[in-house]
Amino acid sequence: MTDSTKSGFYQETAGPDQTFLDANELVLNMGPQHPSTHGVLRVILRLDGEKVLGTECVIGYLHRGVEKIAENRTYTMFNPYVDRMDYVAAVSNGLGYCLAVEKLLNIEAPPRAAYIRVVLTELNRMASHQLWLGTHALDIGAMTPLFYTFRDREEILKIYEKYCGARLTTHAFRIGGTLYETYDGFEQDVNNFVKFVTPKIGEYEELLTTNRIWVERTKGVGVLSGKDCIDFGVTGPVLRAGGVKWDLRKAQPYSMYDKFDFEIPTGENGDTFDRYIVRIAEMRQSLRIIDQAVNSIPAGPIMAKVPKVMKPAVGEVYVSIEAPKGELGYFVVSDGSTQPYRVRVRPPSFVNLQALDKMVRGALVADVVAVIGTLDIVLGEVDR
Amino acid sequence: MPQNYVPIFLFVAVVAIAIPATLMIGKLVRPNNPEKAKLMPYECGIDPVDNARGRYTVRFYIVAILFVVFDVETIFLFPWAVQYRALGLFGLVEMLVFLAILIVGYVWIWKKGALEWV
Amino acid sequence: MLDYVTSYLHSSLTPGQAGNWLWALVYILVIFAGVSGIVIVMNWGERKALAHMQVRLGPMRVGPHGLMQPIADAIKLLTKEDIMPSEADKPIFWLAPVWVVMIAFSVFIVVPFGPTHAVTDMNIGILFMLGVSSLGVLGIVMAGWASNSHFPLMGALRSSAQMVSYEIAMGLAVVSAIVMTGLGGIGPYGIGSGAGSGTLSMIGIVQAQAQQHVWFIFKFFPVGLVAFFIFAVAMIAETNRAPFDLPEAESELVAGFHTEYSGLRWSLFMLGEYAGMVAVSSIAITLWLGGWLRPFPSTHGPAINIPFLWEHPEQGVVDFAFSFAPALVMLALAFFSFFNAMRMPKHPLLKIQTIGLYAFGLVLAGVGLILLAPPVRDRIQDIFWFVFKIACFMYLYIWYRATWPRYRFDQLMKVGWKVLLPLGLGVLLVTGIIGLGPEIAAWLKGVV
Amino acid sequence: MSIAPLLNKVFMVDLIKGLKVTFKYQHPKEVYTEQYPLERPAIAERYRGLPRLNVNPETGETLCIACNLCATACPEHLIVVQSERNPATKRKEMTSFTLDISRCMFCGLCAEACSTDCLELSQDYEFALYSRDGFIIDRARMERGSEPTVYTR
Repeated sequence: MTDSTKSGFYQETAGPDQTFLDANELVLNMGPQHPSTHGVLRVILRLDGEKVLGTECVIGYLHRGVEKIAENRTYTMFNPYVDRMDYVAAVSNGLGYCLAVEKLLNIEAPPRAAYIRVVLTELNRMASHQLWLGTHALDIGAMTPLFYTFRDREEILKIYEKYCGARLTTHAFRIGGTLYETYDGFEQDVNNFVKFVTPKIGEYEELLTTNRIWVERTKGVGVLSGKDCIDFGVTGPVLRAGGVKWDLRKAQPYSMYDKFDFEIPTGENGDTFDRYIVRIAEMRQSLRIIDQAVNSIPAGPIMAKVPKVMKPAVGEVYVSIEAPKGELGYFVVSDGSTQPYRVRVRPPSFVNLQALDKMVRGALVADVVAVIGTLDIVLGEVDR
Repeated sequence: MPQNYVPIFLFVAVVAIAIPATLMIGKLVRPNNPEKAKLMPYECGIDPVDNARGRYTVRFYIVAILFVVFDVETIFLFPWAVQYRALGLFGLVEMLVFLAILIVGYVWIWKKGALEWV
Repeated sequence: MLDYVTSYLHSSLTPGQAGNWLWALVYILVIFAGVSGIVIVMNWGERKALAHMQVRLGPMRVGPHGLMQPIADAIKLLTKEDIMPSEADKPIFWLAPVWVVMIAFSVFIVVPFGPTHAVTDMNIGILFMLGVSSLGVLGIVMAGWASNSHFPLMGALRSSAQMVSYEIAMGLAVVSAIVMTGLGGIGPYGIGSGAGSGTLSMIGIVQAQAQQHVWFIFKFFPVGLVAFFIFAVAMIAETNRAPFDLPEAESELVAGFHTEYSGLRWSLFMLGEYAGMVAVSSIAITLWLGGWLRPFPSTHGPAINIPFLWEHPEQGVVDFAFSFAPALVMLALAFFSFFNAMRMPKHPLLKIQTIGLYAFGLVLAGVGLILLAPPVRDRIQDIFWFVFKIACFMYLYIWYRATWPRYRFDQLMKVGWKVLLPLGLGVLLVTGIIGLGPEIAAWLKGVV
Repeated sequence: MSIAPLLNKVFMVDLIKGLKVTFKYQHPKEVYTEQYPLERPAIAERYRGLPRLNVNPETGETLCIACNLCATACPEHLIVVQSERNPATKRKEMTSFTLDISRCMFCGLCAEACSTDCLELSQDYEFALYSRDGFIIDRARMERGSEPTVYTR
């Protein structure tokens, strides 16, 4: 990594009218060991005093070759690995992968399994957004929301632990349905959680939404309009904050999402504050979906008929779902053997991170951390 | 009264003995294993790109100059504040004239954008 | 020699005024230890209060409820390896933390903990405090520059810009309080129009409040309150605390100007920061909150005289009631630790801790009982109220830190230059005009 | 600006609202963290912790039939089962079973593959060690199962 700093890299990033090493410019390394880059992201900042003239992201510090690992594992064996990409939304990752392989195998999860999947994925969306809110607020300097959101997220993790035995990297779903039947009191637990967390979201808002410091720090910061989002391929809450009503749960419903009644919250300006509002609203919508889903889980089997040894026909599929951070897509190619020929993941964080430079150019150093926070990246997913 | 000021020097003497003494005591008990990587300036785990003692943006110097102007203004206000009753209406008007001159300057720098940062 | 020592005990002057260097040295050492003690208590209190606001427990392992945590930290920092970056400017790197601590403590020379409980009382006391406390920024700039690293440099520059910006608003607020000190005398136009002059002496300022029977925060309501508000905001910014903690904004600049410092040197910065917080709080207390005066300083109530218990013919029942406050606070704390000791889980591992907490409660109760004794009770009043007010300020610092996000640098400068500075000028003008109200009215009558 | 937001701004209602929330949570009963070794967290029944080899509770014989399905199912190839054919019963019998838990991700695929409910993920979660050697566990350790840590002074 140190080589890139000496190989004329900075000259390339400098604009034509700015000569590098002009007296006022300061090159600052933010990361990989930095408290607010949300992992091992390295952002090289060119600064004029406090003003950002340009950024360059260096990624790959957490590269584990997940896509390559997939080529040496059977379809079933690869399932736990996808949890480790976006580890704060492991359940969503698992859902995407299972849906992709199910499409490849031409099977479909039974309705009961689909409902359980919806409940758990929406709980996961809550958990992911809560973690985002806590860390984002911490980036902006409010330390307390982090502890409140973690406390409330803990209830979700407890439900996961009771349901599938793990809290973070859950490995909750299997190809063709779910392995685990709901435990006794699952519905009760989820309903209690919904009741418990609804006022807590109001509390987060009391701490932040109207707070003048928070509003000043987020309004008009890191603006990314809907058109820019589409140009960059940015998805998820960032896109919706730009005013584009696009949610894969509505646009191409999967896993029985068309059965539920919910809204797609959108913003207007596409700034950090709008993204905050959109995600808060999404938490409330998630609670709505959970409420509908958990009280109408149909009876029936939880596992479709899946061959013991999976040998999908030669072919390829692309399946994408609306993960908490945006469109999470799996492109799986089968050569007819038990192992995938190629698995390519379209991680939302990786694509969203591209927009960083556009969002922070001309802003201040403090805005960089606010924007990194608001993009809600997980480096495990960016680097895979 | 001059003797009121003597304790300042007493105090400086106490601190000048106590703090370095603490540092010395620390030197006796703490380990010392310097190593190249340890002694490198912190740059988020990357080798530093260049020296940190370059020139820096000029805005900070503007703030410094403004500070000098306005802090001197405040200092001039102190004697007036102490003798405020004695000077009466005359002193107040004089002070208003003094402040008016400064406020004109303040409005000018505001309009000029010296207080903006981006 | 003995005469020299005892003669001071009967004097009603500060040691500096009396020219008694021995007692001045004693006071200096006591203040040195006392402020360090406040910093230690604050260290523990901040972690506990912050933790409880964040639904955590905070330190619990070292001693009962983590009471020994600051000591454990001190030992840890003392035995930690001290790293000085290879390209640092060594003398300046060494001097910076010493300088910060020295400045932070020097301010306490003139802080009046009571009418005679100050090392010295200068006739320019408040000017001395403002001047010396603003030297602290020099230490921070030295630290940032000497480290030869980007993050400390940025932190130091931010810090210097921030501190000098808020210095101005702070000064204007102080001037408006100084104006108020001169309004005590009785002149031709009634109360407040006498020819008395104001004072810059710290003790004089509190005496002016006693004489005018009002804390300056309530003088010309709400003018005094606004001036206090300006000072309170500026004081948080001056001490680099949340929401103005930009120089050490950990999410942006890692640790700001002390990124390269470790071990004992780093702890000196922390000591300086907390001592600085106590220092600016004591300025605010002296100027607006009546210094060592208790609440309702001019209400005495009907006079009473109880033999052996209360023999001040000139003071009344309210004074009598308030004189129990120090002892009651101590006993309340003692009760609190007994209560917590009883609530400790019954577990063999916690036996020592429970006993320790009972012992701590006993010590507090003992101090409380000593404070009940009449001679001690009378002498401790002024110091108690001063420290009590400081404690309230410290709690507010913690509370703000737990609640609010951090300002961005340009917004911080905006608040300083575009909000507080005009507000400070306005408050000063309003104070001046109201203070001369009768004269202005008379002059207007003459003109008309 | 209408009058209500202006008053809100001047009297800093937004900031005070936040202060109210943090003040409220100071009550000791709101404390959410646990004093770990004294209060142990409740572990769910399905918790996937340290793998364990079950034995027949009556005879004490292992349930493992050395079918090697777990070793095949493991995505990380951490399980090594060695077996011998018993000439008397003509059955395969497990002679050794090792598992490297330092690389185990507790996905539970081995337990799912086990056809005799022999291999199971237990609720034991305290197996931190000072060296990596101890992480390769053998049959005896796995049959002993959960060994909750006891803290003494």
